[in-house]
Amino acid sequence: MFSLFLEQLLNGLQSGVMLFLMASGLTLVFGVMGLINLAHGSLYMVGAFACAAVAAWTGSFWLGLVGSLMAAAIAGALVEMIVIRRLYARDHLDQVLATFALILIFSEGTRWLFGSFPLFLSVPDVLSGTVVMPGGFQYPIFRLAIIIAGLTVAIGLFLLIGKTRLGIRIRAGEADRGMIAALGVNIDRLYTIVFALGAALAGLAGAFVGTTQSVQVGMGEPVLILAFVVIVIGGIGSIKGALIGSLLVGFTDTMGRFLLPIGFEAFFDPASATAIGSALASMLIYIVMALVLFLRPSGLFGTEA
Amino acid sequence: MTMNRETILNIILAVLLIAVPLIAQAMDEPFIITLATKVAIFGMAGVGLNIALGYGGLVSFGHAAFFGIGGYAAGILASHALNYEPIMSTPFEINGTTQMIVIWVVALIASAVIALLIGAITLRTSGVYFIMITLAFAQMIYYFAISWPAYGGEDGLSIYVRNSFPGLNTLDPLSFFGLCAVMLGIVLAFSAVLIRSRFGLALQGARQNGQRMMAVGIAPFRVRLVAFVISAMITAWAGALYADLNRFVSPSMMSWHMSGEIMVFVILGGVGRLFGPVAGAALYIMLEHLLGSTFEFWQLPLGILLLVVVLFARGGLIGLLAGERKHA
Amino acid sequence: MKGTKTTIAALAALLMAGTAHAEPLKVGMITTLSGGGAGLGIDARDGFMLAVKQANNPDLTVVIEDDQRKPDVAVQLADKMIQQEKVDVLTGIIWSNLAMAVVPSAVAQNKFYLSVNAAPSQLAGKGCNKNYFSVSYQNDNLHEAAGGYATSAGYGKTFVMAPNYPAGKDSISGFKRFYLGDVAGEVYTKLGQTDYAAEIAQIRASGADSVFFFLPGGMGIAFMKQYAQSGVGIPLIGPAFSLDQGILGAVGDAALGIKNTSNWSKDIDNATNKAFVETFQAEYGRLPSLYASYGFDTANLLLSAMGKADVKDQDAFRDALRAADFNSVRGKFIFGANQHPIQDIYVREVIKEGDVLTNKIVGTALIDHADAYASECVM
Amino acid sequence: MPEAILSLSKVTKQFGALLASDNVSLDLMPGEIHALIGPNGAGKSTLIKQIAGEIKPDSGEIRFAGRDIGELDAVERSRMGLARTFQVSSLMPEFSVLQNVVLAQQSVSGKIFRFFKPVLSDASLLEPAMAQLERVGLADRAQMRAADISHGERRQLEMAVALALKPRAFLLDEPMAGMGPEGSKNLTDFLGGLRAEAPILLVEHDMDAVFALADRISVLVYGRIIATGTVDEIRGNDDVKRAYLGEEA
Repeated sequence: MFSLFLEQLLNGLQSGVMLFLMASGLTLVFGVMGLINLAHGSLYMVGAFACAAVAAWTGSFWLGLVGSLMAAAIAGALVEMIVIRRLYARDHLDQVLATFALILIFSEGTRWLFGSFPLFLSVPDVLSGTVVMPGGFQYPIFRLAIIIAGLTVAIGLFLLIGKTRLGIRIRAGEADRGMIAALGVNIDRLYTIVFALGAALAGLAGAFVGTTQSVQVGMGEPVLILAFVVIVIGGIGSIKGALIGSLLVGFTDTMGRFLLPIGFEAFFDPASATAIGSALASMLIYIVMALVLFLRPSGLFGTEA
Repeated sequence: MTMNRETILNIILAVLLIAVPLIAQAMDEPFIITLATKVAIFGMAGVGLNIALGYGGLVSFGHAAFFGIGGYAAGILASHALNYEPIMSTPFEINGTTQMIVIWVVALIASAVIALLIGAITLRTSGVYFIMITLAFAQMIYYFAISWPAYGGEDGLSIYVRNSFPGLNTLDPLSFFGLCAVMLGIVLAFSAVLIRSRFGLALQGARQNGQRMMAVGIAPFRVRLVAFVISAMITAWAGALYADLNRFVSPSMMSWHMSGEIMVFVILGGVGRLFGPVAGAALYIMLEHLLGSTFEFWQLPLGILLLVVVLFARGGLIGLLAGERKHA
Repeated sequence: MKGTKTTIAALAALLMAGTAHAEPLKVGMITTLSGGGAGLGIDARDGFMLAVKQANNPDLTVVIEDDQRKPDVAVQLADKMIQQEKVDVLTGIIWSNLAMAVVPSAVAQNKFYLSVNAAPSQLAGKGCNKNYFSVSYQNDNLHEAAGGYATSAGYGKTFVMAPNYPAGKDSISGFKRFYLGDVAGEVYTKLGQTDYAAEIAQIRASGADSVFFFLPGGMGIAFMKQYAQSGVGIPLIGPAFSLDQGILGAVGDAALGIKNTSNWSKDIDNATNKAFVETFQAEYGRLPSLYASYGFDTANLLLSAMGKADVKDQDAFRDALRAADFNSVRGKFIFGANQHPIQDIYVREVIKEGDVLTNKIVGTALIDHADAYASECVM
Repeated sequence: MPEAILSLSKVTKQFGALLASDNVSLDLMPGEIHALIGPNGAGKSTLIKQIAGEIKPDSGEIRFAGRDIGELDAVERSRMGLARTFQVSSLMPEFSVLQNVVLAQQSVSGKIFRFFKPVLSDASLLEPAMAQLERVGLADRAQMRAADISHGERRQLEMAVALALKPRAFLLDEPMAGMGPEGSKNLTDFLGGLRAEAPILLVEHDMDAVFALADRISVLVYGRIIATGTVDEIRGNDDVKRAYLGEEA
């Protein structure tokens, strides 16, 4: 039981790290440009499809991974230049509607290109199989790899924002748009870069997730909602908040699914315990989110009132 | 009162909405009547949302929850009535009903209570946080509906026979359309009156400047909460009618897509414009109908069109045709 | 005199029967053609239209509409088909929740409904209707067969798993109906869930000797891939939905060896099936799926009834449907009293033919199997 | 001696390392104009916000009309009769000038939750609202959008809104800010007559106006009140000269 508990903790961590890849791009784009991007999930789908297509064509997952990053970044940059750029000055409502329209365009466009059937994408051979973890349970290497990759991206992102010139500009852009334009930074280009960066992160998440899940049209939507839950819990615009929020949601969801049905068996017969526990587990992260916002209306690390 | 362009446009819209089904009836195209009924009902849901979103600036991304609550009020009451099973027998017996009027009252009360609870929590937040926390509550109710077995869960609940309204054959498409159109008229009139009332002034004030509201001694929270509840009630009322249109209700009425769609109707038509939601619903449903039967990937052109509208036709359809909003 | 009258009546009947197939019939097909679940609807449609094309019957008209997998849209399309297109027969719905939204009111309006897939228990038992036919199965059938297979294969500790919604709960109870061993664990997952790490850990820890899972669509793909990566290795058993032709390609080698129960397989040995598989592949450039086979059978059942009776004569047409006088890709085809098929259900195993993953029949789980609800049905 | 309508004792507020209010004690007597002056960043606006209830002091007591109002929020304080204007005009930009005043009028009437009667045909609101606009000289702008009137007019509208509240004390945060000389003079005359209606706590940079209007002056420097007294006393105060006037001179 104890090793099962440990394994579930690790699963929670992995699911949280995965969510962070999605949520960090979303929160970055919101923090810098003040944009609500519902189409973030579509960029995730673009990443997964690109990875699957390139991997099928070349036979190499790693080329697929590169392809997913490039495809999502290019799609992101194009979308920013054609559509998103016109939305910065608009209110959230226009942004919601426009990016809702983008979801329709991306989903149907992808279906047009790739057909209606899910695509195949698998874990590369190097990363398949399992290892025995301390605690004595087997754990898939690929999930470990996702944890490591995700944490690497997180560290990279913190360094990028904290230490580089681009990061300084991004932070300046968050603080004051007028200021940074006055300093002679090409703000249009900065925004395109930030948006493409966010898109690439989503694409990367899509490629990773695509190997363990189903690469199909509409795959981005459930994750999108989760990513929004994450960044709202963490405080919108905060990368640190996105990280904490991701882990909180990852742990809550995994442990809820695992423990709630068991917990309810103390009070009900097994069948109803499973039913009630599962029902509650599917609502749990939303309950957590409502609770967090009830106590801290701007999320855990939010600054905006 | 002189008529401005928006008033004239509203009259044209109202006339069209009534004329189209009549012409359809004459030409024996009953499905057009169903579509018009759908426009009336979604328009009504949008009018509800518009009170919170348009006038109050409360961008609720969870109104599908109320739409669904209205739908389930109709579904649950009707299913009990049709199966002759009381809803509860202790301490006293409550039976189901197929009377729309009773159903509406139940839908209004149920949605008001739940909106009061949700609003009391969500209205502590603002901006994007409000958008997302309303979504979170809708998702909670959605997953609850899916996994709650008593009323069909994800399968939903069939009503089999449309509920009844005194003096009307609700099964006749045109009569049912008429009923929905009258209800739409009532909520439109209510919305128009509301927004000119003391409360309407306070609500629009709360949207523009919460700090100023407090300084003149009006608590924006209470105003917003009441607006949120009224808004939810109207959307729930529309939900009850929608359940009757389909003679069916299911959790999909509460999905986030539905919240998004109701929001799209409002924005497409024009935020904070009286007839905006009706115009938006009409345009959306027309496009869906025309594109859907011609092209397998019809959501692609629909998406592009939506995008064009939001990028180039600011203020939605009404804004495009009637110009900018006059001050309230 | 009396004799002559009878003769004339008989002659007239003969003549009418002779002319019956000249009567036009309009079918409305409501199925999912856009969004995430579109693959299933497209297969059902393609299978159906293949049979229609092969029959080349000028009296048959088909109207097809996309329900977007939304129950409310499906209901409105059904209204459109009935009120405006004035169809005689409806078909095409893939999902049970959409079927529950459409079928009861359609048959109440005296339209025939032939199911190409969804067949919820409500419509097989108390809610059965003389105008409702399921060509595919009753929803529980394949799960029951999985239970039967698990028992006969000697499994005694099965872990069972399905999404937390009515069809999921039905699948578990269907499985248990024919499963005699112990349940090592029972888990209901969130509908649409995509990560199964927590459940796989529970499976590993449960000490089960087999796992029954019902996870349609993308959920199944995700589960099987993750399960294969986890190295748990306890044998999987499931209904055919998660291991069907349209999906196998996306699961990849992770599906190899998984036993699944189905009432159709492309290697069922009869001429109709062979021809179906060949012509489908020639027409659409892919192997047919389960749903394609149901669509194909549904169209042929309809065509056979058209040859016998005029759809305007509902009783005669209904009798013609009940007779099920057509060549099914499943071989024999008989309707039970509640107008759901009585049929053999096979056990298939996922194999590789060259580079292509597909299924091979390895046994029969249940013979001449009828559903559990037939006795509750009063027509 | 009559009791103070508003009195602060030992009010302290700290933002991080910055001591915005340092043991501030202050009172406003009936019928007086009490001016609060001090260099930029002295904490005048922060003090007004604490009195109005928009931010909470860390410690100290604020009494209004004989009652400790520390636990009351901005709405409740306004309803008790504390009317404030904002340094940067804070109005309803989409409302007409008249609607801005009607909103305040409706707050005074205490009846917000009326859903049917059109507010703009309600004489019980319109007449007093128009009267306030006439008092500040904005009657001819009544139907214009607040966003469309001039800066000076917006300052006048702020006053009209405050007047409509029929307050027991005014908190005026730089009412002359950004006004031309003539506008300032008019407003000075107007405020002079207002003290009979209700006492005024006046934050103002325009020293001519302050010296013309104030019965008493308090000088706030770095969050502390360094002197309180009549115009002449403050003019002659060395500390003030050094800390404040001296700097300006």
